[in-house]
Amino acid sequence: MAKMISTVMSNLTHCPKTRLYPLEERQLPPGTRGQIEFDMTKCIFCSLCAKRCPADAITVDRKGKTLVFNPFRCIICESCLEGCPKDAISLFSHWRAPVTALYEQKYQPEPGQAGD
Amino acid sequence: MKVDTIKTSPEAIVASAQKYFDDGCRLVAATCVEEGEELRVIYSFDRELSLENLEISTPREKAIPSLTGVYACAFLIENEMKELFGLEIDGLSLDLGGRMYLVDGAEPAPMADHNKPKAKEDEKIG
Amino acid sequence: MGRITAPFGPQHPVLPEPLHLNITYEDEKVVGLSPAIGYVHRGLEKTAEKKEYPENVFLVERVCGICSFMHAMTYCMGIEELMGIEIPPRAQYLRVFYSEISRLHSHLLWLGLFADAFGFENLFMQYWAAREKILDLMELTGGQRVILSSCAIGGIRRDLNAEQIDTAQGVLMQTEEELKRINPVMLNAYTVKQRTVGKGMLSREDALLYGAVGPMLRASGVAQDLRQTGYAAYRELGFAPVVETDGDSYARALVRVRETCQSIELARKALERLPEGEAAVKVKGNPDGETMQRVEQPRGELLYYIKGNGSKNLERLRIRTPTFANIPSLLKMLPGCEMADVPVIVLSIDPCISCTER
Amino acid sequence: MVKALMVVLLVVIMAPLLGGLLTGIDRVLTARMQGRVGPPVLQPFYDVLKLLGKEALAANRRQVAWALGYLVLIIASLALFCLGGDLLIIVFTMAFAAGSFVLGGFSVRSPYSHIGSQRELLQMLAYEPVLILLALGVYLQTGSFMVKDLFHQSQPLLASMPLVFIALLIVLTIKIRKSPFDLATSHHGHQELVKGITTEYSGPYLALIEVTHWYELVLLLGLAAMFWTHPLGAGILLALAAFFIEMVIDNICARLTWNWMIKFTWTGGIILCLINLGVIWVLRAGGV
Repeated sequence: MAKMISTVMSNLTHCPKTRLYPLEERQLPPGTRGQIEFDMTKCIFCSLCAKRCPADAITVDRKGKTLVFNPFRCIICESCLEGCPKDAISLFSHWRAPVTALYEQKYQPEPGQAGD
Repeated sequence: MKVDTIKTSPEAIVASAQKYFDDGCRLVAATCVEEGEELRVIYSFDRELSLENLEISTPREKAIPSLTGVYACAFLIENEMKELFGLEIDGLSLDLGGRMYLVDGAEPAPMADHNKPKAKEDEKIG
Repeated sequence: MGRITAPFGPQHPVLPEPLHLNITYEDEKVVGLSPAIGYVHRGLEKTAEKKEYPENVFLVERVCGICSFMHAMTYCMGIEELMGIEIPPRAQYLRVFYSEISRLHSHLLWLGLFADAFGFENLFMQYWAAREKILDLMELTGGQRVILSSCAIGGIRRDLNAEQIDTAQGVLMQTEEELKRINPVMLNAYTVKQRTVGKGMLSREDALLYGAVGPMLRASGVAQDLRQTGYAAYRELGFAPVVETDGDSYARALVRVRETCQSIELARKALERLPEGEAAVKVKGNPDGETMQRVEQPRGELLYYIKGNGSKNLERLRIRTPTFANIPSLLKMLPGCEMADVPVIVLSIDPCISCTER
Repeated sequence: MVKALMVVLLVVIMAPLLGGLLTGIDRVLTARMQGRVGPPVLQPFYDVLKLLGKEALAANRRQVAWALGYLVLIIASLALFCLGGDLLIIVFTMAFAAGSFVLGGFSVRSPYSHIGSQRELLQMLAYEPVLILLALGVYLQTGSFMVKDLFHQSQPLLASMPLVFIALLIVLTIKIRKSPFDLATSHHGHQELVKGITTEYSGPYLALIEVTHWYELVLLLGLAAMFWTHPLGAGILLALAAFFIEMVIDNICARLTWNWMIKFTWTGGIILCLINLGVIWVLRAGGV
């Protein structure tokens, strides 16, 4: 009981341990698996990422040279990163605002690069 | 590689389990595996941290006796096998009536259609 | 007072998991109950047969959010045995490290929830504040707070560098200090003892009869902890299980409190003795044959049965989670107890219904 | 007469504002004691405003009637208190108010509500004797049950009735629903009873109950302030100190069971009161 009173008092006189989410941003450690991003200048549409994705979040159209990524299926396991032969996929970890509708991200080769 | 098991018959399983119980062993799990037309049930017992397995094979239609008389905890495991594989079990102490995982109108024995041709399965999903 | 039937769950404030108990009370005493689960059955065992075996690592991680690393590890151990892969010693030690911080975070989570179950909100907050540090450590080392995804077939995907090891040692030491401040409240406070001592008795015989596992079994006086079998690097690190003999809710809390201290010690030892070298080996081929793997999870013994057929897909994957084994003992303990003790007793088995239903 | 009406009007308007503010402060301080940031101080008002904006759905009409009865009776006892009325009548009006609340809980069919109501009854059983002994003590000390006569005292009541004050702290813990006695509604915890006696109230009716709790809080703190009437500022400080002690107790205790509560209040609370009253009686007999 006495231990608890001292805990209560020290909490009362110190800063709270929680923070006001999402008003205060948290510093994420390097290497946090946040979300993935495709670099279309490097992508060769080999579809290895789609093959390795356990959640089937990536679909690659090899002929049409398009890549569709569904961020809501993605489980951020890094499998695609490891599978990519051209290092075209990278991680980033910004805070993503909540959304009210699902969407897919379409990637197409940058103009003039046409997936060399 | 195979799991070490002692093969026995469905008729003798209760007596063998009783022996394990008398030795102070714990019932860890029962695993149902479908092999062709037969269902294989592996009962795992823990004896001082080593695993000992009893194995029985039974045609799907034939009921096997329940272990609930020996190990009270077996009812949950047996209900699960019954529901997911359609294995008939005699003498369950608490029968959840196929409503442990499944809901009304669900396809019976969802785990059991394992050996059906792949194409048919894809059709069902689509 | 007459008989009253009140549901406990499937949505109940004390247990945000879909366990449904229909409890009949007479003068606030439990006289009858009927259980129902199955609200979140996801058919993961079946899904695993359709995915390729390396993808299943991420699938089994999602059997349970709290002990996700250990699910992945058990699965990987099974596949490695089937394919005859010898993983490097560094990976063995890292697996111990990740297992122990997972256990630590799971136990701290439980201790908090347990405090909440008997209405001690402040203690709940203190434990969760301590747990937050461990989650940050997991994010630093594995990349995410809960689902680590750091285990892979053949070893560990993310090796630790010297700086991370230093930080981890520091965090673990801090947590140890923090727990020295909080634990005595859980163990000695008068009001807490009033609510836990003698509640939910499970004798040694009943524990075996009802197939209890993990801290439940150890609180009833059975010295059984699968880490004694020495998987991963536990053999080299030395290990003795924590045992209590009273078999009540207090004994279970005590077992878990002592295990948190033990986990900190083991995790630190694993980091200290971390061998140099690679953390993973390349994997080729497909698993064939069948195997059974058992691992000690925070909640108790976990069993994986894996059967492969030489192709990329498995033929059968069976997961027996610890809560599944502890539910029969829960049904044994509840009748005859007071209404106020129901949440305490339900919590004392550390229920994880989502694991149970896979 | 006009002056009395003015006082009543003031009480009806000011008490909930004060009560809500105190509740807000309670929530912030409790959060800080737990190491959290906590809600804004005005959060209780936001909550009630939001509840008022919801659809008015009641399980049945009796339930609403009992909730209104609870509110009216609490306001009546508070008004009586502020007018310096008879302490015994105040205590009994409070008991009636609580009775109305209990009947509201019984008027619906939810098992949680029923169990909560039963527990509320047990709580009344536990604290009513202490309140009556408190009134008796005031009579022994001042020769009158009237609250206004306390203001003629030269010496604060706390000096002669310290043990009764401690017993009042126990009553406060029960009445403002703090651990270890938060049994009937599970105000913070919700663990066993979901929301106990108030489970079946929603929207504006729940807001009504909330506001009634604010009135009740002011009344209870008024009872604590009564122990130091001269100057009144000291009494208010005393009441606030009592409120702070309640918060600390809430944060260092687990919730206990109803059997423990009865045992504790009947042995601890009542014995404290009786000893104190005995001492007063002996002193007065010796003095006379």
